[in-house]
Amino acid sequence: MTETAAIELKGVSKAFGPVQANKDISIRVMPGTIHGIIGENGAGKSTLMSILYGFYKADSGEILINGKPTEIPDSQAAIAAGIGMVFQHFKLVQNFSVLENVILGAEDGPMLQPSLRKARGVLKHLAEEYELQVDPDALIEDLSVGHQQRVEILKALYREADILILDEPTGVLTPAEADHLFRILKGLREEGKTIILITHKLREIMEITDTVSVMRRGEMTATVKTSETSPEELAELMVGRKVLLRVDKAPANPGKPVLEVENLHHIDEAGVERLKGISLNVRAGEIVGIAGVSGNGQSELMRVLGGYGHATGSIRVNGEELDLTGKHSDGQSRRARGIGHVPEDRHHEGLILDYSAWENMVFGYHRGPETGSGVLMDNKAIKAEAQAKMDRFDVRPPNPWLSAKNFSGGNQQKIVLAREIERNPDLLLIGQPTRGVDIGAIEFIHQQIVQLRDAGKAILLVSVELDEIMSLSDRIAVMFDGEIMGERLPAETNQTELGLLMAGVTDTNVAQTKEQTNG
Amino acid sequence: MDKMPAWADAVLVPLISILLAAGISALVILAIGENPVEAFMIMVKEALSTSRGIGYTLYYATNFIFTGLAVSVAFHARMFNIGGEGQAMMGGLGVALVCLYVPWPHWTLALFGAAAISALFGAAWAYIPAYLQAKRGSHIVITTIMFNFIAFSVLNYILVNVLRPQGSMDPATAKFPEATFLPTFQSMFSTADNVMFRNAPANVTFFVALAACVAVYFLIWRTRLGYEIRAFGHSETGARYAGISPVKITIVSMLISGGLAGMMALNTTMGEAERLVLNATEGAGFIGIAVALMGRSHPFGILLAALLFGFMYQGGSELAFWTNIPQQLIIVIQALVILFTGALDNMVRMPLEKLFLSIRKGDA
Amino acid sequence: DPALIYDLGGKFDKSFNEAAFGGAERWAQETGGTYKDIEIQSEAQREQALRRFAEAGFNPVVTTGFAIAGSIDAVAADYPDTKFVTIDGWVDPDKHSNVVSILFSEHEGSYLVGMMAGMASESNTVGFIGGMDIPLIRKFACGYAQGVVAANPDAKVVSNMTGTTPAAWNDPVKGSELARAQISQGADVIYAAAGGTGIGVLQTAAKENILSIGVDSNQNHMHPGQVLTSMLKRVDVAVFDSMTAGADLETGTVKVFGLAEEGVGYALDENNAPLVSDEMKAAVDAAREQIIAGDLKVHDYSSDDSCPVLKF
Amino acid sequence: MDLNTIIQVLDSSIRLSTPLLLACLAGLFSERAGIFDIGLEGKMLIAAFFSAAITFTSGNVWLGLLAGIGASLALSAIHGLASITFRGNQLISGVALNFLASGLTVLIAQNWFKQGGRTPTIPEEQRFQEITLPFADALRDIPLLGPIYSDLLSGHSALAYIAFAMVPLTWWVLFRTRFGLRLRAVGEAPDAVDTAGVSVVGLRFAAVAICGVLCGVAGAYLATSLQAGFVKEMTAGRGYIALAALIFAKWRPWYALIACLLFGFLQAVALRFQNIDLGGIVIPVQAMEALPYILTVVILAGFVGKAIPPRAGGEPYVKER
Ligand SMILES: Nc1ncnc2c1ncn2[C@@H]1O[C@H](COP(=O)(O)OP(=O)(O)OP(=O)(O)O)[C@@H](O)[C@H]1O
Ligand SMILES: Nc1ncnc2c1ncn2[C@@H]1O[C@H](COP(=O)(O)OP(=O)(O)OP(=O)(O)O)[C@@H](O)[C@H]1O
Ligand SMILES: [Mg+2]
Ligand SMILES: [Mg+2]
Repeated sequence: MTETAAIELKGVSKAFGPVQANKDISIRVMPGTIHGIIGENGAGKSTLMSILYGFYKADSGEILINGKPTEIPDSQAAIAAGIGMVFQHFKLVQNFSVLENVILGAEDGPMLQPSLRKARGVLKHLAEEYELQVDPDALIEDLSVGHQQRVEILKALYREADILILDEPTGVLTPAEADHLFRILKGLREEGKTIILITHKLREIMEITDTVSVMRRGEMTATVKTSETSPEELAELMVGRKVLLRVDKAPANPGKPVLEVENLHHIDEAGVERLKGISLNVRAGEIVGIAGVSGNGQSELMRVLGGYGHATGSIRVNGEELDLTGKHSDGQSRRARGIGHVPEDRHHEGLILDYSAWENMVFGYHRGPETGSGVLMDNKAIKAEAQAKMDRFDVRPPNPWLSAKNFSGGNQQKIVLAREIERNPDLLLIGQPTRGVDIGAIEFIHQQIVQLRDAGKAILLVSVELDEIMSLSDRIAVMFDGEIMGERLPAETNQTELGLLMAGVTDTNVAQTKEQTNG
Repeated sequence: MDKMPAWADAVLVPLISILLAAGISALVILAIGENPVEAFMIMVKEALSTSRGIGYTLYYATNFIFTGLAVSVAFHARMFNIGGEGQAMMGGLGVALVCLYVPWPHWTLALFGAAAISALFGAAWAYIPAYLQAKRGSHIVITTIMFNFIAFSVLNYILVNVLRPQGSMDPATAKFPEATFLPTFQSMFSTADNVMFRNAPANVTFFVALAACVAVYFLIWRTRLGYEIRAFGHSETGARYAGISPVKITIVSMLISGGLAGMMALNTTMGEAERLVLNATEGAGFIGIAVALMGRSHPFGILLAALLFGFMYQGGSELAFWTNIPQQLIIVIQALVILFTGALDNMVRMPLEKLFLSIRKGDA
Repeated sequence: DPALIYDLGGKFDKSFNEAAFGGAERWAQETGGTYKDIEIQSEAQREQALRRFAEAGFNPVVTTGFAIAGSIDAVAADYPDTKFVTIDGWVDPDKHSNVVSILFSEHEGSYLVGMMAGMASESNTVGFIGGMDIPLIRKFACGYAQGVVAANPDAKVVSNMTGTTPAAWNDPVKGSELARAQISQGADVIYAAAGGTGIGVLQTAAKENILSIGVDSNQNHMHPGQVLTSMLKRVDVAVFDSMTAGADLETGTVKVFGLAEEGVGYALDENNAPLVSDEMKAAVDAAREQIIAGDLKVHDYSSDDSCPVLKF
Repeated sequence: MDLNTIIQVLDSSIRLSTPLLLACLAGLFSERAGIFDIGLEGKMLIAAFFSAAITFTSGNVWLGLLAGIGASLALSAIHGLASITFRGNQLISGVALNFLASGLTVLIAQNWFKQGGRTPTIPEEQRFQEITLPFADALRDIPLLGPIYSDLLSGHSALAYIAFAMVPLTWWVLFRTRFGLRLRAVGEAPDAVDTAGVSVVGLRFAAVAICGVLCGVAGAYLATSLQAGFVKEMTAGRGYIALAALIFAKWRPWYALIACLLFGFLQAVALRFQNIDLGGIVIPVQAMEALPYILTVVILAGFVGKAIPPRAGGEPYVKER
């Protein structure tokens, strides 16, 4: 090879205490290419990139930028070397404006105003050049994740990065947002910038990357040209076994309605009406998927159904009316009614990260009879239960004593699923079941959901992944701006039609269906 | 997958930290021209080697156990209860009222009655800050600080104008009736020919404190309520999801916390002074913060930290008897112990972790 | 050897504990003897200290502060060979023959300085600043107010307390502000009975060019020419006498140190001489004689928890 | 109530507010950077002692001020070491430093001056002098504005004016400078600052140092401006009140000014109006004493919403475990 690589890592190793996160990793990334990195949860992808960005320090190994050996002891050095990084968990100051976030650390002088003024101009220019529109004065906490990500990219571009690292950028994006992102990335590649992309979605790898590296258990196991490989091969390289990339399920056999929602309204703490008269039903043995761009009320709907959001209207479960505002309107009484809930945010809702796995296994059910009698909890029984469930759901490591925070995202998700599914709920609410989860785990999670359906349970699924909605659901409802825009059967619709509905576009055809479902 | 064995973290780190604190204390003692070794010997001898010394050590420790537990319970629900001082003061008021005005037939009943009322008064004093935090979002740190000041005023008024016996110069209540006197360690453990704990103030309340440790342990790690308190403390959004009411947990945990602080009065007011005096709490409410933090909010840790502070209190006052070391030096030593064991523990832990890791690597 | 136990405020409270220390030091210097002393830090230590000293053979054991009386009452019987002195406290002499209680007639001393304040005041308004609202301080205030009114029937007494927490005795900043508040209400003489807080009162009075009155020990020197006088409470004398008597100390009694015994009084030295007119001195000395003779009765607040001229 | 009384009460409020304000702003810098500090009390105390001690011995009050700041900075350094370098518990460290200051001041004072944990009285002319603003005497006779200017605004010590000037300065630093932007960011999201290539440790130490300087000024104000010497425990809980004011102010400079003035005002009122006679019933002094604290709670509950502290506050920044 005569061409110098934009980035070359030689023998990089990194241990976190006893955990060897990266083992002797070498990799070359050519300039002007998009280089994908895939691997299971916890394989060490983020760690490797964080080393490249100077966030962590490697224990050993060498980094070459454009052929020159470069020390990257901190992010300052990485930025100086022309590297920009968009972290999996954004590194933004929530109550700062976009502009402030962009200039943070890259100010021009001790005074703020000139920097802000300059940045406003540059941002306008960048926005035009790369379709990266965001309101420079908006606060981060008011932005959607998609926009937050734009800010992260803008931050890197503002620092004139030539090398851009993106760690699971599409994990939280809607398909439209993801497409938009890819257009931007392609544009950047055309400009000669080098991009490293970490993702769990093989479709994205195939669609946009030039080369792809596979990591397993801290090691770099393969680097291949994208054009010379296939999703199946990559999946196998990643997981070490054959993976089913499609959901395998029999036709649904719906029974009586389990969940009946009528004219549901919800106003959030800021006084904004988030649900504007939702009507919906889910029958036994059926998966109803709710598609929609995030932020259109799906989260609120799940919360209201799960018992921790006040609402007006009517919700019936197995024919019985639920209390929506009174004493029995909380998560515990919903669970008592046979409603399970896998929340979309496993870190802030589904799990107590500082609790051990066994404690998390009864989270929300800790007042139930199966956790002991009287005021005391029967910790021994709970631990045994937890161990059994972890074994059944193949949670790794199968150690109930480990804190939830020490499991990888996929395994955290399995813990939540095990808790909710194993209780055999009549109705299971699932939000974003595979967000940030590797393909091996996705396969497993999808199987569990289908099995539950086949056992005659009702399932309401919310996901921003259209693929997931299309392949799992027996019926699809599309939400837009707090309303259900329409329902479709997966076999009779396509991504384009759903995409239009998700954008709030209704043609006559769409209007008709709406009539039907409501009537 | 820990970086070092649990025993090292639990024993070695605090031990080395205390040694460091002791080392610096020794330098300070040298600086004022006294002999640190001798001073240390006196502390150990007078606080730990005689039953009487132990009686004093345990007496002080009892106070710190109660206030430490109080702080810890609120802490588990992620609330910082600085109001232990005021709550303990109110607990004392409750104790004084029941001891003075209820004709108790026997001390056991009196102890139960006083325990209940002290907890009730302490909890009541914690209730308003708790309610305001839960319902109005008023920061518990401010409100509990304010309630300490208010408690001082209330007690000052009541003792000077209401409960003080006529003609007494002392802003204190009358002596409680004899039926409410609690058995001291001396009366409990002495035999006919062997007097133990002679005249030491340690009394049966110490066992109440131990029981409180056990009760708090069960509450926090064995009950559903404790599970909810900890869950809420770790993540409020998580608690909402699980159907745990933030309002309820905030209020209930503060009530328990205030109740525990209030029960400290059993030891000082009923067990030792046998009357309510103006400054009965003597800052134990604040020491409780240090005790709870050093004990990592675990009842067993709190017990150990309380004993350590009891030792420093007793050993320190003995130092003042036997040497020319002023009382303020004891405060400095306390500060150093708190600093090294509580805040600078990582200074010890980090190198130790490295050491253990390299040992393990060497083995592998 | 004798031993000395200070009350919670500590040896150097610039007030009566410090006076006790002064008495002990004087004793040590004059006799060449040695004594042991301790500042207690907590309630439980009172008894501990008493027993410690008694068992170690110290005699007499002198204590300051009213709060220790209860502890002496509890321990005295256990050490019949030890003599205990409680300064400011009261222990039943019929019950314990080895205890002597020494009480001061602070109201009488305060009466005298009150008279001086009443006469020195041009605005007919004088102030009193106490540390905490406790009976002892009321006793000071009440005696003072009676003296003011006696000397100047038109005068008004403004009385304030510093606080309710232990910090009330150590908050000179608040003392300053209270002094200013009283000055703004017209006070031109202020009597401070507030420990360390009083330092702030004296300081501000001096700065604002009004007169102040110190307490317990002679504080005239703190701002020469600006402290009208100090109400002396000769705790030092009580300690000195007790230590001098040593093992021969007469116990089983209650001694009252009043004007007659020179236990209380007012300070006159070169620092305040220009401030005290002959007329003032004459009047005060006359009153002093009358009180000693029993012709003039100063009401003692602690006798019935009330004060004829001042409301609390 | 006449104008004069009002002005006197307000004047007193200003003096009582000043140390609170300095300590409050000190806490603001520290906590905005994510380092909680309940050691304000201890820093003020040690600064009060050293400023008084050095002023007395050197006869130069500015040297005293420097010494006070130095002592306060030393405690800040320990706090920084514990909570930034060694990622210790910030609350414990603060508690410990309060104890340390309380013990050390008396110990050293006794050792140096043998006056029982006090410093000797500083001669009047060596203290911070009250500054008469220009034309203060000439303008006094103008109705209303005259007294306000001449009696209320004029006649405070340099440190008081510094304290009040610190409010806009703090605002300006926090919201108009690069340093302020980074400081606020590090208290909200230290990882964002870190990945932006700015040192979290450096920023936090800077904030803690500023906190030390301001506490130093506060202590010096108490001992060499309001008073003429040090008395043990003379801060009398003001550090805790300042902390309460900081939360009250929701960690904002102008609100801090309002909160501290409010606290000072309530105290001034309680001091000025003791023994109010309501037709025979004299309000007990204890009630007036408690009034500022009761009102604080009422105001907090009634008018001030939830105070959200800086998000990363109190937590050490750990990137690798
Ligand atoms: N800060 C850290 N401290 C300790 N261990 C860590 C840390 N970050 C990562 N690890 C460990 O290093 C290993 C690699 O983690 P890393 O985050 O790099 O995985 P990943 O490939 O990015 O996973 P994912 O696909 O879930 O994002 C894991 O076993 C993890 O437990
Ligand atoms: N600071 C840390 N200390 C210990 N382990 C860590 C730390 N940060 C991350 N990890 C571990 O690294 C692994 C991967 O971390 P990462 O942050 O990439 O999460 P993830 O697995 O992608 O989950 P999610 O996508 O839900 O955030 C997990 O095992 C996680 O527990
Ligand atoms: Mg990752
Ligand atoms: Mg991930």
